[in-house]
Amino acid sequence: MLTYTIHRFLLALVTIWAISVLSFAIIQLPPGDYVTAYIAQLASSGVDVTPEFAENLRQQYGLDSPIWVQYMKWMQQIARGNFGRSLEWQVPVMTIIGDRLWLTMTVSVSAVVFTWALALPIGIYSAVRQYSIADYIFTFIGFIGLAVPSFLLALILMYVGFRYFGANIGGLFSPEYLVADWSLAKVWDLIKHLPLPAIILGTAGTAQLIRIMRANLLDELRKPYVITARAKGMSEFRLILKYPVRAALNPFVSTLGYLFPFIISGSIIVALVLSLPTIGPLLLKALVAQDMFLAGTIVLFLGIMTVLGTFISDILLMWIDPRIRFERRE
Amino acid sequence: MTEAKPPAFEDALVASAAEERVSVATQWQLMWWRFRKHRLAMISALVIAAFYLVAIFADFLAYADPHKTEAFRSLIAPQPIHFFDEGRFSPHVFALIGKRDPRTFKRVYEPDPERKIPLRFFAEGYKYKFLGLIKTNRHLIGVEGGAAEELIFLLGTDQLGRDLWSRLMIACRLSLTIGLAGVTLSLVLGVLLGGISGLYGGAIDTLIQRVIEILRSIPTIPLWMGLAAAMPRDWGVVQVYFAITVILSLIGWTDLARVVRGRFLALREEDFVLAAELAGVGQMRIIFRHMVPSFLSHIIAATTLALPNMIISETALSFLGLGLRPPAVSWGVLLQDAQNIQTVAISPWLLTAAIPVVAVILAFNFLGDGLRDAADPYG
Amino acid sequence: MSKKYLLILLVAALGVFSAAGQSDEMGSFLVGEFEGPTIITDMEMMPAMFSESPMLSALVEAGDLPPVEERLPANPVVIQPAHEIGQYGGQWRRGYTGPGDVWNARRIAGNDNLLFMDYTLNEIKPWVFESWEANDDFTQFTFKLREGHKWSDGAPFTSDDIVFWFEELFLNEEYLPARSTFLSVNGEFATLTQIDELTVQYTFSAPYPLFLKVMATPSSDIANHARRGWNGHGGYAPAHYIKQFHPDFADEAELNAILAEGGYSNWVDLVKTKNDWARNPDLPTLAPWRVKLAPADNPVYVLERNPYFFGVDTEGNQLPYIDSIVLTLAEDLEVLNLRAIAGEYDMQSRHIDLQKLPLYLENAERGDYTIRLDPSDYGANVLLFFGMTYSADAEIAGWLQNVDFRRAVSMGIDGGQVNETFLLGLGEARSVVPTPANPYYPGEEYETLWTAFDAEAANQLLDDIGLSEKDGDGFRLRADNGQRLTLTLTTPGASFVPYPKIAEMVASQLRGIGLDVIPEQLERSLWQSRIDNGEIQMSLWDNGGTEDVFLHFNNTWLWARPNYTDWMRSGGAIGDEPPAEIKEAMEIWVSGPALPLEERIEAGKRLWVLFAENVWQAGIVGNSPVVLGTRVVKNAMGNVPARQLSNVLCMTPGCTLPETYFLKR
Amino acid sequence: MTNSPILTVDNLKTYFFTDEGAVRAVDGASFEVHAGKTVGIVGESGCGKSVTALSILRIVQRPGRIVEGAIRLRRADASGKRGEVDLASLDPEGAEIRAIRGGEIALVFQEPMTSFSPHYTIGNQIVETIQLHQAVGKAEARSRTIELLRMVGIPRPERRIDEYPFELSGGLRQRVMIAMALSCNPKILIADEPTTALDVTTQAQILDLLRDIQARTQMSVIIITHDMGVIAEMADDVIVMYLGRVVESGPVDEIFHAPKHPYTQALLRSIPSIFAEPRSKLPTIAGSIPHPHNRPSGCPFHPRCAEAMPGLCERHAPQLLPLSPSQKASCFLYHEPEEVAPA
Repeated sequence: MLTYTIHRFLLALVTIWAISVLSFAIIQLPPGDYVTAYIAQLASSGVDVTPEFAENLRQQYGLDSPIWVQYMKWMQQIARGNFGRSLEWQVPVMTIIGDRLWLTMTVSVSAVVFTWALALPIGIYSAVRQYSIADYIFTFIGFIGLAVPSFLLALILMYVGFRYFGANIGGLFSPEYLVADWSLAKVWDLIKHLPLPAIILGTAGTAQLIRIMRANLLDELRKPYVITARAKGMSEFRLILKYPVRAALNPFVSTLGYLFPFIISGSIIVALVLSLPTIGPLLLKALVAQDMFLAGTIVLFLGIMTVLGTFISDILLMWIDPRIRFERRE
Repeated sequence: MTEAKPPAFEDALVASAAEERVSVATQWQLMWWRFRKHRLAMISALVIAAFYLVAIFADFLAYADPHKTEAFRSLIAPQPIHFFDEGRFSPHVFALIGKRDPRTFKRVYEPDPERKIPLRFFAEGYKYKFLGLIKTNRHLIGVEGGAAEELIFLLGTDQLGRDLWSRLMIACRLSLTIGLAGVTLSLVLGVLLGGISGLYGGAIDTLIQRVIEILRSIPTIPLWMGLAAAMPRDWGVVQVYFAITVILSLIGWTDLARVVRGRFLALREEDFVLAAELAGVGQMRIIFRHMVPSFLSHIIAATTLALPNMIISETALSFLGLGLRPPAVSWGVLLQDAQNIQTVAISPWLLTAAIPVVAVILAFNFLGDGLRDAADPYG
Repeated sequence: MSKKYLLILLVAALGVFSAAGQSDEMGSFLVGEFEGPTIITDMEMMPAMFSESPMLSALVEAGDLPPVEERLPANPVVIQPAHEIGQYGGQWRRGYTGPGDVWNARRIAGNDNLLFMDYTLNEIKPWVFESWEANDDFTQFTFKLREGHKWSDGAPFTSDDIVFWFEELFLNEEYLPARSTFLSVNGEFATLTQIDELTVQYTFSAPYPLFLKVMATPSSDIANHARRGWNGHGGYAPAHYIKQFHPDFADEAELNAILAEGGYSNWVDLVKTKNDWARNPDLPTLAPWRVKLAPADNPVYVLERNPYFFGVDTEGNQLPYIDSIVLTLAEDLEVLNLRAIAGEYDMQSRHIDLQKLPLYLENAERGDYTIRLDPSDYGANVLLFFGMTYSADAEIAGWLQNVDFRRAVSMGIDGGQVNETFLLGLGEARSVVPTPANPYYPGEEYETLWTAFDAEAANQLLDDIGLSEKDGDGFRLRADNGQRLTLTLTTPGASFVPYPKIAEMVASQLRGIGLDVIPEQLERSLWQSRIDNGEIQMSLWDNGGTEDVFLHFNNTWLWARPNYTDWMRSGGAIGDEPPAEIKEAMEIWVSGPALPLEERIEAGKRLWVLFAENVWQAGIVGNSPVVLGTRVVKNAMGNVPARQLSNVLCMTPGCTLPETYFLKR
Repeated sequence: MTNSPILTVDNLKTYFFTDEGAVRAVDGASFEVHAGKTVGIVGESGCGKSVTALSILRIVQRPGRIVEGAIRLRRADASGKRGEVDLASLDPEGAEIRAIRGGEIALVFQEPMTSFSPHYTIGNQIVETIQLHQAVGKAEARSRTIELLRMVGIPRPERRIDEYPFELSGGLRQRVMIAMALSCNPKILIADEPTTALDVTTQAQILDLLRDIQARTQMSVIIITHDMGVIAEMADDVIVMYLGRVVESGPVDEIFHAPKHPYTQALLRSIPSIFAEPRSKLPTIAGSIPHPHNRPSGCPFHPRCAEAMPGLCERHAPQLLPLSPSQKASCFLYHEPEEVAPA
């Protein structure tokens, strides 16, 4: 198991390196650079831009050297624990990401909790009562979330919230808590703002999970150990939760690794519409502005998280499934 | 799995009945029998077929030129159709008189009860090529002696005064077809690379698995933005979008590849493959005659489930300004037009563009579920 | 204000739509009286006693701040607010869209010009400079600073700060490889002489009558530290602060440590970053507000009053009235607008979408705000420009360079339709020449020259120049290969004006004259790089900033980028020599700043005549509030002018002096 | 035979309602189980023997359902008074039947590979059973489990108890299964094909174990199998089923030595015998089990029956009637149709 872990770890390092090269290359793909983007933006906000400025700026940011030189510089900085400075925000990249990272986590986790809270019971019910009317109805509801474009849903819910409930518009905090220090009241304020993004983000993934849960559980329900358990005299409810549901959870755990990066890139649109201070909109804006160190670092982070996530979910899988544990032990 | 026959049914004679029919039925007949039982999937198949028919006959079903703008027809609400005129069946609408309200700045339209516009079937309208071949100007509905686009507004008009019904019809064409090539390519790659990975194992397997992991670690949005900007300048919007879907299919094959690899690994151990090998059957023949058919059904289901993803991506990318853009007319483009608060508050009929999207995505998903249930030999 | 502000809805009877009787003055009820604060120069009116915000009094009492008399210069600038003496305190809430939107703050809170252009943009007033003097031939300009003027950290502001900027930053080749030409005439840069601690003198090699206006323009490169320090310009800089980052003054080892720690590419990067008022809370400033929380690591962007600001009202109250400005981040413009509709912003026109006007009006009472429209007074809010240096497709390049082709396209566009659809009928179809109020207004005939919608005339023109052949769908054919002539109309996304949607309508209209035009929406920076590379056939933009055509470079010459503008700015060293009529226009533009006022006005008129006749830009619609002209003003906000110029040169609302706004209790 | 049966199955009908119609998996089965005795149910696969077992425990899953009949279990009620309960009339998810499942009637069945959940240790799964039916603590249940494992012949049970099912061989797993079934001292043990999946030596060991335990605990056993050899070895009474019906029943000796029903006779002929002539073809029963939706009219066996009487067997359904005090058969060879009624 130790060799297995070391092996996995080394492979992960190679993967992360490949991701760093790829991410840098992808960001350099569009023609122009940060200065072009910056000038375009200045021009559209009515600032007079002369060609001289462009030259000044390129030299200032060192954008006149070849891409591979810029990459090597970036890598050297990273080796020293410095992910570079955001060209657009004018501060170290980590300062910007750090703040948004945990808010992103909070939103993602609440979306996942919502998704699971909805998908697991529906999935279990649909499998146990396969082809019943309720199975059809619940599955249908679950799938509606998948089918309705989330950006439209977000906008409509936000407008309805404003018009009929006087809710705050977008964001994760009420204006009065934006600059406030952390307190119970601020946490409560955050919690009050979480359901809308969680529901909108969560509904999109619910159908997929219902489907997986239902299919897995249908498989498991046919297995003889269920009959054994039934013949023991266990109540149906307890039995299903203890045996087949436990087994059907395996695939959930194995996809856990991809969940976080998936939610971040999948949530860009919703985060934009709802104006959430998360990583998604930051990435999108950094890409538009060709703010390469910021965009590069975020992409690299997502990559590392995926690799780590996969690693963690593999270990979790070993933890929850004794069969895998025994295979790996050998 | 193979030994886990459903014991509850084992003696219920059902299995034996199935076995008897299996002996005479082909795999496809079997699938069809199972599929027919899935009522929701059957309905969904019909819905999808209907959508593709709309796509084929879009110009015929539309009655107004989808690109013709007119400021003085901006944001007309859906217009009620009156089917009876003095007790006689005679579908008609009333002509509208419009102006901008000087206090609210909304455009307001009043029906003119004096002017009835009778609707006609197979009326003349704007010119187009039927099925891209035959020049005609016949449309399903229209008006006599006037331009339909100036008179009928079944689902209302958008800000630029274009008829929403007609645009929705035309949008089916792009939205339902643009991703097909990408999906196909993804499938081919997924089966091929997954197959190679599963069949040969060893270094090739490790390499392909690593590539899959890297590809899955890269968020698609930067990739999409980079590619969109790097496309040749003289390509049109549709060409660029098409090219990107094809390129993205180069990274979209990973899910299927994993499944195929798993199946290959399992099948390698199966008796019938061993038997074929012992019988001296060539490797390619084993793969394509024996192994691939055994999970073909899974691939079909995967395809059906990939298609709605392609439609969702199209709308989402249009929102980010990365998908199809005007002058292309697609569901994503129409939804993007509706993605603002004044639409939600003042002209909500533009949101109807979401209805076909929801309908077709649901239909594809239920169809996919039905197919998979039907394909699963143990289902 | 004349009839140009009477906004007329064009009503056309079309199909079954009959024109109902409508008000002739649609929208006029939302346009207020033009007004603004006054800068008092009469020494008689100088207040004898000064007072300050309670927020500062507390600091003074605690001994953290010297009393107000010591903080103000001997002769502070005295301002008569637009309506009344205001009340101290409060937060001005606004919305912004991210780090790219720092101009949001620079515009409202960055009034630290050397001289000041009043709200009419016609009169030069003292500001940082207490007085000025020019010699008779406009080659030498002497400026006097205020005695006892202090930076926001309390350090004295003297002529040293101007000389330091000029010699150590502006003239440093490494720091500014390309300098603003506004401090030059005929290609020769000025010299700066330090007369004494409070006096400096600029000397030019040739007459430069426009120079005083340059020094007073809020958008000027060389006269605004808060707005222009970030790019190396600014006109002055806090020498005592910047020196610690400048290699000629700082200790090398310390400097290297700072560079390495902050991840700066070089000292130039470091100084430009540190000299950015909008992002660096530590930077000393003369502006009414300074940054307290930078946008980077905070969910809000906060500006706080400068306790040393040098302006007072007529009763001696130190300005600004409002203690702080809080900008909350909206990742998306729909959110920003919805927050404005909900009444969450106190005063804002930036990012406010004219197309949502019905929604704004509907919610005005609930949100407790008033909507004000500020129609612009430059020529075109939406115009179509032709890529005059486009060359990729010789046939298309040929047509773009054909003046009759451009005139036909211009006449084939129905600006009235664009006005009704996108500007809610609040603008008017017109050419690119400025409005009658502008000194360079060339005459009424040019307002519609080659612009009035006339499909018949346009078709005739196209037929006459050799584009008479058409295909089965009615589209004109190329002369070289008989294929359909297909043109691209490229627009940038994410602007204040919905250009991509307008392009759809324009393309649809141009089909009416047999032109196959494909609208193409590009991401903004891609659009910019296409312009920079001369790859644009046709595009849409506005003419903001051309109120004084000699002061604004970007929008005036977009159509000539890059080869012709390179040629112009390098004096013919690089780029391509343009044809005669373009050369004439460029020569006028280059020489204009050196001309005395009367001649300059004649030259400006001639320039616009050339623009109107040659249709390098085809005007579509103008005189509307579509660009930054829809204002949401909370009813509790005082001293906000009912009507202001919506203008880049004014840095709107900069020249209406937001430091005099206040929140009523 | 003197005391009344502990379990009486009377005219049990369990149907499966599918889209194509009802499948009569058990169609009027009747038999009795006596205390301390072993009943063997035999028949080809698909004859309804497993469904009968599931019906007794009331764990037939949808779309299956008991439509008629009674399953009477003789037991002590809450006050200790002897009485009877009709299992067929209980709520299948109710507390009463759950107390009986695993408690009074236990099940061992054919899939030792998959009858345990791979996610829990065997100990966990047995302890759970004990705690379901008896109010004992965890430690107590655990030591009882170790005892049980030792009793069924698991070596080093203290260690094995913490192992996962997939760590055990098939034979050991079936022993664990039996241990689990015995954990609550059931009165009746239903063993559904307990040895089918095992190799021959292990089979014999398991059967020995079952017999041994029965001798010690005096419980009743219902053994379900298609293997006449197992029946001969284990059963006291035999019930032969065909297409959901009991076609013959009686003491094991009578069934083996004097089978009455042609189906029973055919079944017995198909047993390989060491006395049979070498290299002779094993006799088989002609034809195959009919499709459940095409149940033959009259006697369901008549299409395959060598002695079918045309005009009678395909038109009338025979009744299970006694031929001797202990033996019953359902065949017109032994009794006339009572009245001419269409089947």
